[in-house]
Amino acid sequence: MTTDTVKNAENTPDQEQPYKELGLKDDEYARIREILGRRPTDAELAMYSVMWSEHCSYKSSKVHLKYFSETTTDEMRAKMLAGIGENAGVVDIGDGWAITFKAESHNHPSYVEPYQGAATGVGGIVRDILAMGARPLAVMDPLRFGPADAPDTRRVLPGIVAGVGGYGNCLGLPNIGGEVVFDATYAGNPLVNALCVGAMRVEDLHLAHASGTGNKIILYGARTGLDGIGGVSVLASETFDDTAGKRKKLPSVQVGDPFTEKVLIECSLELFREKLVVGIQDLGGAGLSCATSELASAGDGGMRVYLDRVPLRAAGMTPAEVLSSESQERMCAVVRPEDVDAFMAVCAKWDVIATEIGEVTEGDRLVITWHDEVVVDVPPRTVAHEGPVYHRPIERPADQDELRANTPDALPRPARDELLDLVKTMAASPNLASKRWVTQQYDRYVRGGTVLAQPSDSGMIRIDESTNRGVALSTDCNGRYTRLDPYAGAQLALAEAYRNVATSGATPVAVTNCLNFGSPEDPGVMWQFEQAVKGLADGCVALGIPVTGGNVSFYNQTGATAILPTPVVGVLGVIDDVRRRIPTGVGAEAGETLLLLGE
Amino acid sequence: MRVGVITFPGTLDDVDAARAVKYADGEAVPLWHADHDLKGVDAVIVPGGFSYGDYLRAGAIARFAPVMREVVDAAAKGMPVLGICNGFQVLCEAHLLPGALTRNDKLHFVCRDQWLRVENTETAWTSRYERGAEILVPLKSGEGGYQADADTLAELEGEGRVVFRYVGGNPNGSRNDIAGITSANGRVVGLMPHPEHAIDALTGPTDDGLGLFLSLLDAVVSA
Amino acid sequence: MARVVVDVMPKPEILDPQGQAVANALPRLGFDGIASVRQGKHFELEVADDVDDAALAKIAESFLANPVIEDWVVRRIDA
Amino acid sequence: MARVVVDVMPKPEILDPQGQAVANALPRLGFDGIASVRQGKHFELEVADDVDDAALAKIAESFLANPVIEDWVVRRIDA
Ligand SMILES: Nc1ncnc2c1ncn2[C@@H]1O[C@H](COP(=O)(O)OP(=O)(O)O)[C@@H](O)[C@H]1O
Repeated sequence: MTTDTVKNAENTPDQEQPYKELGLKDDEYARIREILGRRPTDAELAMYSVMWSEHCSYKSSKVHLKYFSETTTDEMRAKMLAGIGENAGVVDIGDGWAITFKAESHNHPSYVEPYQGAATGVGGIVRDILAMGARPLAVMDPLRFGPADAPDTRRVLPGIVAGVGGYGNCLGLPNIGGEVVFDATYAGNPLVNALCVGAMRVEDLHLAHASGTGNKIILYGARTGLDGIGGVSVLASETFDDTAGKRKKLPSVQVGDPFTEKVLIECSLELFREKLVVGIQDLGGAGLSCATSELASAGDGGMRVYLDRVPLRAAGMTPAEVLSSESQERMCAVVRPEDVDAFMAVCAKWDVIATEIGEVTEGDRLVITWHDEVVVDVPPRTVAHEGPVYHRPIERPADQDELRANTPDALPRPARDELLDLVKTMAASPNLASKRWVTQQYDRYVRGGTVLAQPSDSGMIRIDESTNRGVALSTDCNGRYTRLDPYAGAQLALAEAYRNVATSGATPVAVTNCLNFGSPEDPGVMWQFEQAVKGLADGCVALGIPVTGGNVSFYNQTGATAILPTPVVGVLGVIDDVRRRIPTGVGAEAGETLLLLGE
Repeated sequence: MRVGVITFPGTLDDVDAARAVKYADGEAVPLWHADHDLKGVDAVIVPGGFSYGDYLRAGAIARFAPVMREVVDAAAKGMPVLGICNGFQVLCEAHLLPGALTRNDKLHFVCRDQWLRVENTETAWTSRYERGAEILVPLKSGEGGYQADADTLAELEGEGRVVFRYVGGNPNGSRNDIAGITSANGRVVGLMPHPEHAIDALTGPTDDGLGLFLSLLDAVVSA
Repeated sequence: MARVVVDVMPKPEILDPQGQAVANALPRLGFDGIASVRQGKHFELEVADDVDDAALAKIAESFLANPVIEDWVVRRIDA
Repeated sequence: MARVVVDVMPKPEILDPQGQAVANALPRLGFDGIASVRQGKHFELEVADDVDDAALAKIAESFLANPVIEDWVVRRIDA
């Protein structure tokens, strides 16, 4: 077995590389060669290909997402401590408290393996929140499924719900809300969006950066295995002939270990408390490729990583595989040399494996070695932030007018005596029926801070037991409205979440989103996306609250049929005394007066 | 009153148990799974959660923790011990209480507000309740089905050692609707539902659960 | 190194909701003729050669199984 | 009636947190010499005599095991 080193790459400039199988276009591959002045090594190719994927690089959405920042005024920004571009948005809620919250999608993995896909979706977003320096406090799970009576929904729904519950319950994070929506377009493409909210003292905000020459890079948490490297295994075929066939069949399924994550959370919080961490990054999609290149490019120096020191779970892994592995429950910290012993002691207390895998260096290169041979030597920004940017064609779908012309005016009006039946039919329809079968599988009480949860309009948690300060959260989206008018549909989602938060007694302060759409290569989908972003951003300006972060999930389609455009919007509100919350529901006491507000 | 609250890796409800102790004017003393002494506490709570991930069987790994050896010794001398949910499972695995807890009959994790009847008010943890009182507290567990052989069940029933019974529907297939039991001397109590989540109507369905912690106060003061 | 298998099953008199759920689902999926299903755990251990049968029995009885509700069988597998 | 056993195990390359937790606990409990533990499921079925091997293989693959992350073995047991 030979390792493809930088030296080897220099000597074999014409070696064919499977960049297409890794999802890179001809011009993208050419650009990598131009950046490096040579062909990339296998390991470099693995890094660039995952980091330049749609999921990591936002190459189709970037030009549109800019609109959020452009429309955010200084006034809207006043309470924002971290915004788009960071792991998660952070807002100042007063009394010295900062709240961080973010949503992320785990749609495709949850279709392939519902339980583990959903479980690791929750695990990933929780580590994002942890990486901001916050204690994760609660989760929410906006879900979309195919028709309730479709055979595959019987496979997908119970698994996803058990996965969200199994992982979240075991972490001790109350589930304070979410959505369950059925529509035929989600049949081969369920949506699993997971939101996590956390709190910290303002001064404890940790941003991901690797500054300070000589500081150590410590990888801690689970061992690294062959999880989720299905794609990269094409690289192994050249060096690993006899096992290549086997490797290629590797599923891109990751298995979660919530117990390890729970311990990782408590261990990390103790490390923060003891001030042993200079910078930190979670390992999610794209694993070490992402963590090392993002940490290095956000710092003020270069970085050196001894990849062979990474503790492995499988024998015979190549450097490309180690870099691409999506093994869960890992974090990467930047630590001052004099703090390394104390850092290791905290990890030992929690039985967490921790390994010094590198250091911050002078200069501006990310250099990764494998048994003393250089396998990666790149400018980290070109991996993490300077990926391709596309201006995808945009076109209003041809059927849009026809769809909009088909209004309820054409439907027969129910007669008076049919109304009761109509109400019963509506109440029994899966989209309006009680969601208790789902929510009963989620722990909403753990840690004793939950003030409102299902079936309330928004979830509410107490942040500070001495002052009773708290936050409320709601996520919403109606994909059918959004299909009819993506601009107004996104605004409706925002308005609904905003109202849900306001009616619980909290003041809305910030917005996150999870934008689920079909293929960006479809001009009609790109039109929906552009409209939805504009609508959401303009709506936020009207309401005076900023979008602090979000997530884009493209390619949600079955064959040529895209899902309903589903821009899930999450609104965060603040309440200075949770005892003044307003529970949902009418009719608690006789003689209540019902008032209708608005038109 | 100093009450030890044990934290194993994977314990979740230790903060809630400690809060409940405080609500009853007690002092909560954190105990770590690797501790070899109980720091002079008057009583111990083994709280809920997923100790060691509940891998293998709920409570199976936790019962071997060093601190549990101390708890077993102290219980033998009459120290009041309360196991809630995962804590109940640990106490069964450690043979401080008979029987075992198995997967819910419907196979799903269940989180709901559950009515319980208090059937024994002679234990260290239930003296503040009236016999037959019905209380509403959260239940949240996936392995809450209480199982024991016929002899053990007959013994528990005959000696009045069923402390709490589910009413308004058995949520998990427990034999005889058993939600909680006690040791022969009434000092060790284990139950699946979570009284520590029902100490304040702001964050729980009721404050019905506070009675356990106030009862302990009486037991410790009178001891 | 020796390979050892330990199978742990719910005692016959103990309710086995998992096995029952499987048994109930099979006819719905079009599989007939399965009279009963019981579900337990299967462990595969790699043990050093000096670990004797007594030690293995101890591990199974005191740890892998809960004798209150479960039976168990230990088998050595020839390599 | 025939007795059939199906053992379902996590694939070797897939993380097995349960087996790992058991393996980590053993030395703490004073049991040494156990190099590795993997945990899976063990099913015992009673099947009618006309259920053939193909049907059993189908049941194992499509229902008892999740082929994305698990391997399985079907064995008939002589009564
Ligand atoms: N997947 C889910 N996870 C957690 N809570 C959920 C989920 N789906 C729905 N809920 C909760 O159930 C309650 C009712 O949901 P829903 O019927 O969708 O209400 P609404 O139509 O008022 O939004 C809400 O509190 C909501 O947060």
